[in-house]
Amino acid sequence: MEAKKIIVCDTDKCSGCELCEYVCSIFHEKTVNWSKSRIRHVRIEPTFDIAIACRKCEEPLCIKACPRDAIITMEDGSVKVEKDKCNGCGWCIEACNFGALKLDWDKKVVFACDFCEGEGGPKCVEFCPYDALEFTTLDQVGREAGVKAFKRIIEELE
Amino acid sequence: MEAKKIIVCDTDKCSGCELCEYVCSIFHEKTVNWSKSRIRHVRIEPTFDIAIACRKCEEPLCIKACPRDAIITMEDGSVKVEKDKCNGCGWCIEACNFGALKLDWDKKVVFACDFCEGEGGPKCVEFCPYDALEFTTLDQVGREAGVKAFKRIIEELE
Amino acid sequence: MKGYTGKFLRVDMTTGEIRTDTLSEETARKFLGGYGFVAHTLYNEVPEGADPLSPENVLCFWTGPVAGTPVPVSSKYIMGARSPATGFIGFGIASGGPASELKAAGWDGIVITGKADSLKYLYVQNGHAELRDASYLKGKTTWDTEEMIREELSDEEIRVSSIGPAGELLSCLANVTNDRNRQVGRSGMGCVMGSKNLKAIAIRGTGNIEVAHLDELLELCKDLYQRCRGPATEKYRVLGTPANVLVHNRLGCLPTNNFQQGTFDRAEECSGERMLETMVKKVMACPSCPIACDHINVVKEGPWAGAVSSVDYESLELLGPNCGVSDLGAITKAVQLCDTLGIDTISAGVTVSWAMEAYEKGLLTREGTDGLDLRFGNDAAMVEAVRVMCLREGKLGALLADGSARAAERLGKGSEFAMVNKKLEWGAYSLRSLQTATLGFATSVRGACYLRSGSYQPDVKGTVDRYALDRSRGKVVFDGENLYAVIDSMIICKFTRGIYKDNDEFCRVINLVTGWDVTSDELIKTGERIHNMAKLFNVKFGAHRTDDYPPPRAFDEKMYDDVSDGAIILREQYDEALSGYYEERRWTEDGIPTKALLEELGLDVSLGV
Amino acid sequence: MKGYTGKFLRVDMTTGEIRTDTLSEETARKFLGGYGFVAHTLYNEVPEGADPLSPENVLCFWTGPVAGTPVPVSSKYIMGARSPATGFIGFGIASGGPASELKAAGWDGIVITGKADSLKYLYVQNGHAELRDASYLKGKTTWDTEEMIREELSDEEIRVSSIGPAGELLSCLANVTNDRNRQVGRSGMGCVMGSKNLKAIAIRGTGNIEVAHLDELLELCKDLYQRCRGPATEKYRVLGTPANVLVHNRLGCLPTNNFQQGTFDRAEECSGERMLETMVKKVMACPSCPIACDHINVVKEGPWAGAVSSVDYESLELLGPNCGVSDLGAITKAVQLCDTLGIDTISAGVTVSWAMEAYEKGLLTREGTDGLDLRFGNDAAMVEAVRVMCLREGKLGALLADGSARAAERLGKGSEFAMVNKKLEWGAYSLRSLQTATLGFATSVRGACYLRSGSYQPDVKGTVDRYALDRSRGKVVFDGENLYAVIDSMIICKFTRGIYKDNDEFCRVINLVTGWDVTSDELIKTGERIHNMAKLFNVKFGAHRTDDYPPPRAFDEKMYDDVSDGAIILREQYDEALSGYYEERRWTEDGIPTKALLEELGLDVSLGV
Repeated sequence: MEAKKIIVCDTDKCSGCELCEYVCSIFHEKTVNWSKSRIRHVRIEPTFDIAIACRKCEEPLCIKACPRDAIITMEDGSVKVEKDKCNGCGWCIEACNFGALKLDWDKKVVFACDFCEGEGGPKCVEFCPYDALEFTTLDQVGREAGVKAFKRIIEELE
Repeated sequence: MEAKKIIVCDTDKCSGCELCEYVCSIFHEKTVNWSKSRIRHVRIEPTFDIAIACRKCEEPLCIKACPRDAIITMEDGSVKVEKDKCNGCGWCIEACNFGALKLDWDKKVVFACDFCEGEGGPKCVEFCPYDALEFTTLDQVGREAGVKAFKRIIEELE
Repeated sequence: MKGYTGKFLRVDMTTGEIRTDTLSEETARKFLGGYGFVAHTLYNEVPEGADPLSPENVLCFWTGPVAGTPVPVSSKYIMGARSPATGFIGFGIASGGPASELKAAGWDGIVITGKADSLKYLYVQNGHAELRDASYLKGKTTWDTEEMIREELSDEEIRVSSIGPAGELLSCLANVTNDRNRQVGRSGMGCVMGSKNLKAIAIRGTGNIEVAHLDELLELCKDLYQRCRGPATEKYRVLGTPANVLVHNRLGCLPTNNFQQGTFDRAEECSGERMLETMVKKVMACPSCPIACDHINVVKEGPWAGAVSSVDYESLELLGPNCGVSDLGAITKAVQLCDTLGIDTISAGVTVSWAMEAYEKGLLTREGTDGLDLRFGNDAAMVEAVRVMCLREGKLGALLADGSARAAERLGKGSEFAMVNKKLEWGAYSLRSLQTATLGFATSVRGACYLRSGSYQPDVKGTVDRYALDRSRGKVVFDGENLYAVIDSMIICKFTRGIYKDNDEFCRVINLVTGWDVTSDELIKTGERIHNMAKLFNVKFGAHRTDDYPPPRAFDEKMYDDVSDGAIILREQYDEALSGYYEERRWTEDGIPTKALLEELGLDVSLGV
Repeated sequence: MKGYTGKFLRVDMTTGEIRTDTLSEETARKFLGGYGFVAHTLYNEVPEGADPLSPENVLCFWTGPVAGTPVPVSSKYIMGARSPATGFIGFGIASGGPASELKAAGWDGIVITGKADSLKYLYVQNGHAELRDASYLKGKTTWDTEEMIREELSDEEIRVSSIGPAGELLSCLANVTNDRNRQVGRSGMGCVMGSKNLKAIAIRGTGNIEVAHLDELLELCKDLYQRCRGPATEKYRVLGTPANVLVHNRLGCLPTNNFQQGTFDRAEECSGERMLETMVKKVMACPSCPIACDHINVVKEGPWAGAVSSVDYESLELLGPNCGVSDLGAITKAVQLCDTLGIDTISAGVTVSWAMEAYEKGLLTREGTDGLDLRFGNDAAMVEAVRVMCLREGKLGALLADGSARAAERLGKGSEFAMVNKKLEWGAYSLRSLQTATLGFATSVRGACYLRSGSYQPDVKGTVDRYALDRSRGKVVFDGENLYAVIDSMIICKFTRGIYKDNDEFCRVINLVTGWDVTSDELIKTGERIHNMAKLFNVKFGAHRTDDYPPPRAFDEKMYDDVSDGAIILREQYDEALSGYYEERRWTEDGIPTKALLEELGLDVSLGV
């Protein structure tokens, strides 16, 4: 089985521009509406920014916490909310460690990132002006972090 | 010159009982009034407690920040606020990294810890029911931290 | 007068008028403080027949003589009013900052009547008190309310006692929270606050606390602090009250599945030991406490990750084993919901367990639960049931919001397994395998209460036959009640009761603080007076012998677990023990104090017989 | 209509009435948005002679067509009103969430009149708007206000534009803050909010933003985002605007000691380079911005440790070198005081530098400074002066609270070195060594403004002789003003002006958003119309040629630093250049638009001559 790819955010590079949210809504909703973005920017004052989407957890807590079995896992590891079962009670949103689920203000149901299925990769990653987002495996992220740490040590030794 | 001794707080042991504040006020003010304690308990919700008094900084920021030269250094490294010069503007309180200065609500002047001068050591340390406070040198604190860390490693290796 | 400020606030929510009234030394010495002052105030000031939710009900907030002093765990206050849950005397005691702050602000207590026309909070600071607009706090949790008031007034040291949304929605289970984790829990004091449109009481004092003999008191306290670090309080310090889970499970008195059983097969999973290992991030203390029993759980993983609450035995047991739930994460989350949205965990747990039993028995359908599979042991359903109960949300929320007795009334069935006395939910001690406790709980003036006499102690220690009752148990309850009335009036923490050598030492503390010369005999007589004062309030509101019985399950169903299999209370034995208690109290067979007794205690004899 | 919602809110603070009004497509095309709408609204709606602090003054909040779209740095809004500082047109543009949120909530703008009888805030959410009680926010900083409103309404995504205590205290320097670090800074819009008892505007929208050609727009934007990462914006991205400190110091045009000198001997210590190395914790972006220029300083050590603020060139320069101060910690702290207590950093810096000069010249005594040793270079005194100015505290605070022009009036001396035009403090560009800039600043409709035409650019680039003036400079200012009027009406960030190939590309953005067919000629004509509309407002309130002059120091004192030693503006040259500018504008010698011009621009000709 292929390793799961998720959207990771380099918080040093993320400036909080929220263009990922604009772009996500344009591709999914055919209009500009950042409140319906599948990726969520969070700013923690004074100096921290991150953009978060579904992490494809091995054992998704959103599924465990849903009292009505309205969330299912897809083949690629993402989750899908079955709109007819969901009544918007919000336990899944609270259970998710990443704030990756959102409530649709109009339809009163929850939705989640589908990684721009069929588009050849997430649009938020493609558009991010800061190259802060990457669509990659956690394994790869770990490897890159290792390389980064190594480079830092080399630099300090020089 | 003797090494400066300060009051250090073990935050694992400090439970936030504030008895140090009660006791300090009894010894300094001859009544119970924790708002006039020279040591200050701070709780950061949900699970952090610390009690802080003057740290006898090498270059006290309170002195630098005072626009009226109302704070002087004593021989033991503690600071003393000259009540006639102080007008309670509060820059010293803001400048102190430790929140170790306080404003007297009645007299509108600032006061600081005198380490129970002449009492054979700070009373807050003597009374702390949790043994969370110690009157010691920073050097000694560092040494103890080292011993603690070593013990933890030994325990984990066993 | 030392120890006391000799002043209290009178607040009329209707007119907004606030004034200072005098506390006489005579009243102080006769009723001591706390519980005594509540009983005295309510008996004298709540008009006959006044509805608990009407402006006529009187809500009082009292400290005792030791609040604000260095006496161990002395920063405690009590709130009292006619209870919307029981219709009788209602009150609850909480530790924390508001007590000592009020004293430092210049008052011993606050007596509140009337009803504001919009949501307000009372701000008390150094000789000044005002009602402030609280519309921005509407619907806020207790934790947010504390923080938001501190932020509004730019003073991090303000202590706040507040209600959550449940109190605003007039839940009979609504409690009052201060310092995040301390509650005036039982008998619906939060509901009375809500009925007066009073969201919170915010207090800040920087004045001196005057005691009679400060040096001697401090010397004694230093000694008491040492004793607080000794064996008498070890249980509270290390495992905290959840140590009881395994102890009670072994004794077959751990209420399980709505008190049907006395053992729980997954008790290990939710034991105090397991909790300490996997959940407890820190053990914290209330102001002036050298013990520290407050075990703060922080859930690290699972669907309730991030949940934070202080979990003690009663909460853990009743939301846990009594609902068939063993997941400490779910329990921690449920406690947090109760604390922040503002209902009592004990009543919450017993109400959910009642609903689970009704669901399993088919009295409550899946439609009635808004789709929740409310079987015993379903932890996600337990948590969701607590949430909707707090917010009166949906059908289930509306059914359960005022507790199990009223839920059974609304459903028209299931009252036989509503585990209540005087409509208040039972504490986490099984009925049939702790029969002295059952007598003590059922005779409690505020209903189903484990805190009025410690009547479970001889059962658990084995100094009596806990599977049977006899006339002699009356005295056990009587003695406990009188001493506890003193402790609750001083007010000091019951967890410190073991550090005092004898009653003389209680007197010494009181005398060093007040400058009086109280003796042990006077002290116990004071306890008896206070308890009778509370009882008279209940008599004034129609209390009879029938109000002093446990729920039907005690007599009608045998237990069926391994340890206590077959245990049941024989009705004749209970009748006998109850009569024994009344006799000890010098009350009639209907539980009414005699005129002779009242005269001897210096109380109003008009209600005696 | 696309791009616009076609609707705006009208709020009457006096009656509390809120209603929706229609924005016609004709007005939209004629005035574009932002600055254009402010000029149009104020000219038509502020009654003749209306005092800036009276209920009759009109406070407007406008977005432009691109707000809420993915156009780079398009989430910008403008606030406008008759300025209490200048008496003429007042306005300020800020980036940040309120702009796009308002559009998503369903409105293009808000027009506010009247005065509430107690402190309120306006809450706008998805088609709903209401005035809410803000008494709990009284005296709060802008940062606290944002957080407290979000907490009250339990919605972290609410964007807030608010005033600090200075606005409540009606300081002429009071600004409006949103998203902590973005300000509607100049000309006292916070003072007008304060005068209406309006503490904040809180906005939350979740609706769709409709544009005419979404796919094409996104394609263009993708390209623009790339260009935003290229050389045209490198300065803003790396060092941020503080890069100017060393550049200007080298050019001898870094205002020092209240504009006396053009170089600062400790410029290195407070350079952009030093700031990046020692102070900047993070560079952040506004919503929809692919550049990120917001350099957030966090002071790590020293007496101002813990201070946090976003420091740009103007703030740094005027609170720094212009006060003789080089300590970046003190400057960061002073900026934070201005941002949180709510005054404009530019006016703050120039006012303190005025006070320092007055103190050094003996016009202001130590008694008058409440004991502060207010010499140039005393960083602790600079910080304390800013604080008391914000809070009108003590003698010094009362003197300085409304800026340097009014301080000189109050003192009865020192007006000759009050560095103002139209009573508004000068930006951080020296007068005598950047003479085109001086013409542009002094003719600015809102007073002393570097943002209306970018007139400092030819001086700094060296395309003109910056130590002299001539008639031709009028066209430089004229061209800059017309283009900037468009940019400020769209509204997009001026830092993106370099990424557009030409004016046609501005038109392309406008047309893709609106579905129109605007050409470059129409666009520049629109800019000219908007600028004249603003000028007409000033004429209505008594503007004359005399209002378009720099402060006396420009003509009366020579500079004395190494680079620009001896520089001075010759009055005859200035007169000539000013006449050149009026001529280019087709205004009279007194600076009044001609009827012919107004007719050609489609404006009300009644004020023309």
